[in-house]
Amino acid sequence: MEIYLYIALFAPFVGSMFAATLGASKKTTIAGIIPSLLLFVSFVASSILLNHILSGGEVVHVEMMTWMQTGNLYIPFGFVVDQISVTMMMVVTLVSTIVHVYAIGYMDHDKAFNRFFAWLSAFVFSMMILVMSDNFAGLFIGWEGVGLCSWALIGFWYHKESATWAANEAFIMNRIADLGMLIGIFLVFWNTGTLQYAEAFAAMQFLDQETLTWMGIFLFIGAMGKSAQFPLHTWLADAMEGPTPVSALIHAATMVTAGVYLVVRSNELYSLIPHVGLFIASLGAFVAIFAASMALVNRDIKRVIAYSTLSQLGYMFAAAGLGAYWVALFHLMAHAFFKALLFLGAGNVMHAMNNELDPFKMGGLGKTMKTTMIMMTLASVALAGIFPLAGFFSKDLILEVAFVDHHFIIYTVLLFTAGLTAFYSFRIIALIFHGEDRHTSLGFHPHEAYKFMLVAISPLLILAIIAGFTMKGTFFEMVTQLLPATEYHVHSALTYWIMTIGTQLFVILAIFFAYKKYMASDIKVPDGTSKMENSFVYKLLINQYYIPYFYEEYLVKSYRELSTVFWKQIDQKIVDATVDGIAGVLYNTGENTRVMQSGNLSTMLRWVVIGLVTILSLAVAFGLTVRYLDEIQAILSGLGA
Amino acid sequence: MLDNILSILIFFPAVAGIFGFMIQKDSMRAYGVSVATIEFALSLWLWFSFDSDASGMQFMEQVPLIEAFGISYIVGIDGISLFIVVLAAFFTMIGIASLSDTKNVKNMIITLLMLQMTMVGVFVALDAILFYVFWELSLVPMLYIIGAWGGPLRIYASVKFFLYTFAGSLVMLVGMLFMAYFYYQATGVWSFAILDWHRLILPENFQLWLFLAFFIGFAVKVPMFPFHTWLPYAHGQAPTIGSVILAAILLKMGTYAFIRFSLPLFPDAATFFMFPIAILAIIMIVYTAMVAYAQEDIKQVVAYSSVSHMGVIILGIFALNVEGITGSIFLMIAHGVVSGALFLLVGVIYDRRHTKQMSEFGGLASVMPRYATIFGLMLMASVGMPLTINFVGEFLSLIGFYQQSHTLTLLAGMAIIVGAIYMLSAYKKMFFGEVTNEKNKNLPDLSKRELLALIPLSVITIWLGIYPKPVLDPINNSVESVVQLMHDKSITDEAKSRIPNLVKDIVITRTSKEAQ
Amino acid sequence: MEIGLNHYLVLSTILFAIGLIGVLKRKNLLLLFFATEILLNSVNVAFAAISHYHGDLTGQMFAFFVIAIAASEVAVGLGLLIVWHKRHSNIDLDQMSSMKG
Amino acid sequence: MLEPINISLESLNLITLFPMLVPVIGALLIILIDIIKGGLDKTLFVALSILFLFIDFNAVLSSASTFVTDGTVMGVFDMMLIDGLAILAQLIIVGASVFFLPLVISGKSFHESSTPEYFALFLFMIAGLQFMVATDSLILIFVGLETSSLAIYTLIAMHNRDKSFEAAVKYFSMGALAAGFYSFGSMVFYALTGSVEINQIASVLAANNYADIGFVLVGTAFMLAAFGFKVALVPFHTWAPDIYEGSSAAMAGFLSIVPKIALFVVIMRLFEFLIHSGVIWLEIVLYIIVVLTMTMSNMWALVQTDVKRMLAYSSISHAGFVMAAILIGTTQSNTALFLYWILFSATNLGAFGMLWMSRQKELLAGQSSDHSYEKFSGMIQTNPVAAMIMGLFMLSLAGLPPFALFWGKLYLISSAVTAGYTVLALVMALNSAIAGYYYIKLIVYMFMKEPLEQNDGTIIVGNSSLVVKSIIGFATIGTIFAIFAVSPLLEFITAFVYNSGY
Repeated sequence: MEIYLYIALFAPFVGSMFAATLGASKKTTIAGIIPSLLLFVSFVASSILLNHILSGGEVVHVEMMTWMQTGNLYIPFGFVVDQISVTMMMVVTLVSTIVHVYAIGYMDHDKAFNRFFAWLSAFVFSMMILVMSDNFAGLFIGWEGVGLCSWALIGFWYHKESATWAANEAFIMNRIADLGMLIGIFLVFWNTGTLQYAEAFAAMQFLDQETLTWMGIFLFIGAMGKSAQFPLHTWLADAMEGPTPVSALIHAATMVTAGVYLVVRSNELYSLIPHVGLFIASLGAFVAIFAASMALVNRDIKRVIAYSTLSQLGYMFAAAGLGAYWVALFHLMAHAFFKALLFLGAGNVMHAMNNELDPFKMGGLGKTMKTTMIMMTLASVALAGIFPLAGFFSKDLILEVAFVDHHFIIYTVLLFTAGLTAFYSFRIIALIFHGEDRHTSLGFHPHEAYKFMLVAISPLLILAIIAGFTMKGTFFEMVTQLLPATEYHVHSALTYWIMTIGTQLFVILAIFFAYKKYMASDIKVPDGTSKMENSFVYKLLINQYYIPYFYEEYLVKSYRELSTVFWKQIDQKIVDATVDGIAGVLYNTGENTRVMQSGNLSTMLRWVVIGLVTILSLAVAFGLTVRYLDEIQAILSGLGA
Repeated sequence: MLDNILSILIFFPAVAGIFGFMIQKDSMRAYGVSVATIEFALSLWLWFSFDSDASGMQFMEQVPLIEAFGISYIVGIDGISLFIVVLAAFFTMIGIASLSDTKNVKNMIITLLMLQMTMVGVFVALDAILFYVFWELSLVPMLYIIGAWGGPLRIYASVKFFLYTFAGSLVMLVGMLFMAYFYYQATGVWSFAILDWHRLILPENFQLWLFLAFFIGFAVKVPMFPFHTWLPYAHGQAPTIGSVILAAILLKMGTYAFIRFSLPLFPDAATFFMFPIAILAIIMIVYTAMVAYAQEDIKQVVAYSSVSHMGVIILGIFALNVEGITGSIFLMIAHGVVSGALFLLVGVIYDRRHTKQMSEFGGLASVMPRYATIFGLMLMASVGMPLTINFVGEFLSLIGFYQQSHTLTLLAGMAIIVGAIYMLSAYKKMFFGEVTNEKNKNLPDLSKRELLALIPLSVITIWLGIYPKPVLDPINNSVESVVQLMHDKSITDEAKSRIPNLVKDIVITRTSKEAQ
Repeated sequence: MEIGLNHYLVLSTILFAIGLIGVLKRKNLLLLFFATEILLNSVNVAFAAISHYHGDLTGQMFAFFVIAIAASEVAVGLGLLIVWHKRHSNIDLDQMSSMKG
Repeated sequence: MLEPINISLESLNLITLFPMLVPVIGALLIILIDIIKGGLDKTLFVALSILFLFIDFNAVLSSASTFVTDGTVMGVFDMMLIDGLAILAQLIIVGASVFFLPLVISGKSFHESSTPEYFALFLFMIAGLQFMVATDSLILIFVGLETSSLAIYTLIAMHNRDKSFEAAVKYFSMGALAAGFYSFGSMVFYALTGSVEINQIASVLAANNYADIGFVLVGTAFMLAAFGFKVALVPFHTWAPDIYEGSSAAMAGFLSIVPKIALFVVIMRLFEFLIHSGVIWLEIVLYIIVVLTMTMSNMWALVQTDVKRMLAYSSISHAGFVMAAILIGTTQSNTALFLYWILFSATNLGAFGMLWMSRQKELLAGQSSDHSYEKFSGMIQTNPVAAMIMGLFMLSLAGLPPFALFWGKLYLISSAVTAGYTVLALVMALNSAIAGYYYIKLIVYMFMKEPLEQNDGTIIVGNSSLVVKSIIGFATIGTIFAIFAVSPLLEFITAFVYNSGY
């Protein structure tokens, strides 16, 4: 099995290198095809491994070579394929293969085509390292690797100021979280003496609560960065500056879920510290509704979807925090499918509208882009969690978890969020595809995307539909070999049905409301006049709760100013000035006292005599003191007494 | 031949430099390159014939110079110094190879060869005075390089560099004389041999004072905040080759000296001053990183970033455990490679446009893709991306210090944030965006000669990032012996508890203590 | 009253002081030399007295040497003075300050 | 009535006089030759003087061997005292003179070298200095001192320029004053002890354990003033810069080395017994003076615009260094003093030799002094070798290892450390750092600036000749390879100093 592991791991790397070698030369489709093929190979290998695991084969664990070894620290390049990682591998390889193929079409006209695929495959490689590593250090490698690739891909169109800015923002925000992660790793090492998952978790059983709590918190800080949890969430929306396939792959399906993966991976740690878990859950719930609320009014398709991703991540953390790790993982998988689908669909739309993102400038696209419309609609349905699509099985499960564990606040929040989710998803669906045509007047001539792109993304569609009811059973069987196998069943069947149906009705209601509101032929394009737009809530939401503004104004600016102060004021005016000052004092003393060398003979003679007289007087004084020492002492003692 | 290879390594460049006067001007560059290459080959041979498993000194040579006063010519090498020597040889080679056309190149190359002698000498000297000789001597060529080939402020910069370091090291000299005197009192013979000194156990208050005396000398060289202000001038004014050597090798002398002198000689003082120095190091890391962010001159950014990274090295050294010290030594090499490469890269653009102001550039990524790629690689290495050479060092240094203090490590860890901030924004200013400046429209991409220097560096950056073992192992062995020595020598309980005891068997510890 | 050693010493000290003041005050090179002569000779007085007081000849020997040296100094000094006067036709101290700082 | 005193000749031990007599005879011979046949070339006289100095040197060496066998030798009614210090000092004096004298055979010919008297006086001066160090009788010291001084006044004046005469006059008048101080000081000691021989003074003072310390101090004060003037300690240093500037570079270099070592020996003889017998006052005052001398002269050197004047101040500061050795007063420090001075003479010989080589008859346009910094700017382009050699001497003076002076500094500071003068050691160290600046300044001019347009490189070596070059070459070699000479020197000196009880 090792060989498949290596294939799965390194195929994307080879692809990336191949594309990279062509990076300098001009666009060749081959640079897209080869990596896609290699990714497919990787996908096949992963599936074989999955099969191996499903058929009860033992966990595949290889140690490739030593990375660092000094003192008590020993870090190998070790990789493990167990139930958790194989799930992630499947998700990653599948989605990325699809996205690659899709991107061949999508990036068709971009002259940096080759570079794009180099980075995209590199990202997959890092993601594979992240999920397959058998120790925290390896995880961190992947962790930083995906960060790097996402930086390069967000800023892919580097001539756009906004893109590069967003790229740096993403990188730096992630760095902030990575510090927390690093500290978490240090804690693990100094308390368990190893970074290997197995030994580390085994050793954790015997550690005291406080240490474990700190570990949990710091590791989770790392997770917060990658998964863009509040307050480190702003970068995700800005990351939409990147090409849409990137958004689909990195900022929806895979990278942003790394945080969830980390928590799930460390379930043994977190199940030891339920209070931290509860915090995670609450934060998750908060983020869920917080992000959803921002999605309600936003006028940028991709940002809406990004916010919805954010809110779904909130769901996952809620589940993970409550100890339902397998649920979280399941939702992660399902979400990967339909969210990627949603993004790629949006990509089609953008393509059709030459990168126009404002849904209010679209409308009635359904006529020209039927396939895309169907795909996106179904994806949204799945997202909204309508039976029998994937979302229902994963998302409503989370609601149940919250309910069963008697965290009713979390439950209500999540429930309400479910409504919002449905609303904003179908808001854009309605605005894009239905209602009257608003784009031809603006001179857009939309057209459906290439066939092969549509074909490429169809697997996602299928999965979005069937993933729920087909896979749930087997998935549960598989992962619960590693994860706590807590079944979540509402005790009385009655409450269960009430809950389920209630949720469904509520969601469907929200969908209808959305359609009604935004399919109307006479919806007015927001132009800052309507009463609703001037309402405080709307302003709050459209400005993302003024958080980006706050960051820019109070953190970034002050950092910049402080740096300038440090440089101009402290470093130059104080530290350096002191040094030069000392030198200056010496020099000036020389300059000022050289006048005693007036060159006039009498002065010179005078100096000699002055010297003599000084010494003489000193001598006399000293002699006198010696002679009358006793008297002086007597006097002094008299003074003293 | 092998038994005196170190002396050959030291004096071969010097002799070659003297012959250099006879070489005809046009063939000088070729001569320099070949000499440096031979030297590098020799250093590689040294590495090859170096016994990685031995922790002690190897290839020792000893010739008494002044018996009456205990000064002798002692050289030797262990895992700690080996790689810095190789690095020095390497950088002199590629430095000369990639030397862009300068006025009277002959003097430049001769000076570089002389500088190489002093650099190698510092790292292999095992006699305090010999060490001091090379330490001071290394100032002169650098003074000349900065002062003769530098920018408009070159004379101010060079003199400042010289005097600042000179003053610091004179205090250190007094410290050395004290040390020798204590040794004389203890044993009745004068000796400046470091290995002899290692056996000397001093009372704590002596340790504290001597530590401070040495500290001033080293801190100026490193340079540690607040003694760092000569560095921006030196780098800002120096020609590319000067900055490269300065950042890659000369700065390492200070940190190396900390490990060679301060730690084994004064373990208790080292423990005593651990936290103050750690705080200085953190100031270096964060404060200079912010200053770097404020710079408008790309070279200044790199210069300040060096200070910031040296902070991490210092932190690792004063972790006082194997992980930290090994990490810091590795980081010395890593930082040497990366910052050297960065200065070379800055030099590349400077040769093309004769300005280093970032505002002059922008959008270079589309004009000079190769340049942008290598720069990006080095940038990522410099911000400590895993699988690049820097990460190994930083990770180990920080993880090492974490054992001593959690909070301080948290603060020091901000290095990875602030580092990313200034580096990325600098990269953004230079390479991203539209090409606004007409002069940048058609700049030539990296030339063969430049690639010749940069490709190897890139390879090393990745290779040692993925597979640091061949370098880490020898370092680790030597560091372990140093740490054990410190533990055995230390007299205060504080130090005993802070410095790990590697020999778990208590009996062995006691005997080894008696041995000293 | 009986004149004792101390009187001689006091006298010599006074002479010395006079010489010293002369050295400080004189702007004329020649007079400066005179002052130094006074300086030296004041010491001779003291030497003679002390040697008598101690009753050995060393002091007087010293005195003779001092006289001899003083004489030769005058010779050299006057030589220099004459050359200087030839060149500058003045012997004013304040005139000779071409070197300073 | 006195009965005739009869003393056996061998008890007089006249051999002790031989070393001093050699130069005297030489001087007389030179004058005689000139009388017999005038207008002979300077080279003849140079050669003759050198030969006599060689004989002198060997004489000293033989007395050194006698010292090794049977210790300190007294002679001539115990006037002469041939101990280790005397021998070391004489070796330095004569040895250094051997190298300084031939500098007059330079490319351009100057007034002094054309007159035979110059060489006669030179030899007389040597004799005087030798007398000074080879006795502990205040009288003979006085005689030697004045003999040499009078000779020096004349030698300076013989350079025959306005500045030289001014220098001579200044030096002369101040010297006269110093002579007054000296005699007064010795008078006081004589009054106190009834003797003018230092060891007797010491024993008498010790016998009545410094009853009237006040007068002792007065005497010491006068002595200090007198010697302070001769070795140019602040504030008695004022003559030094002007004299150096006024006299020719060769003579200036000579002045910075030879007379001073003689004085140091005398100071050692007189002061160390005072310090050791617990005259704290002297210790304090010396401490202050030493620190002042080192620091202030450094600061003044910083602001000089003329290299020769800068070197004058630097020599003052070096003298301060060496005085520190006397203040410390241990065997190690006294050894350090001689070591330091030997290495210092090697370096200073070179430095002033270079200045002498660059001497031109009339000032460059826009230059106020002979050896301004500008004159040397861009030397690396015009005459690289000369530039490097000069730079070498500067670095050595700055105490940069491994060049000559560093080892002296090292041993001197170490002696301070060993004797517990920590602060003093630090002051010395930091002063070397300050001094670094003005030595580097010259290097900056030579290596980093563009040459003056009127300077085509011939000026720098305008006054060079084979002799001058070879002497400088010798100094260069000595400066670079000093390290190999230090070890034997150290043993030699230590033996001599230790055996003569210092």
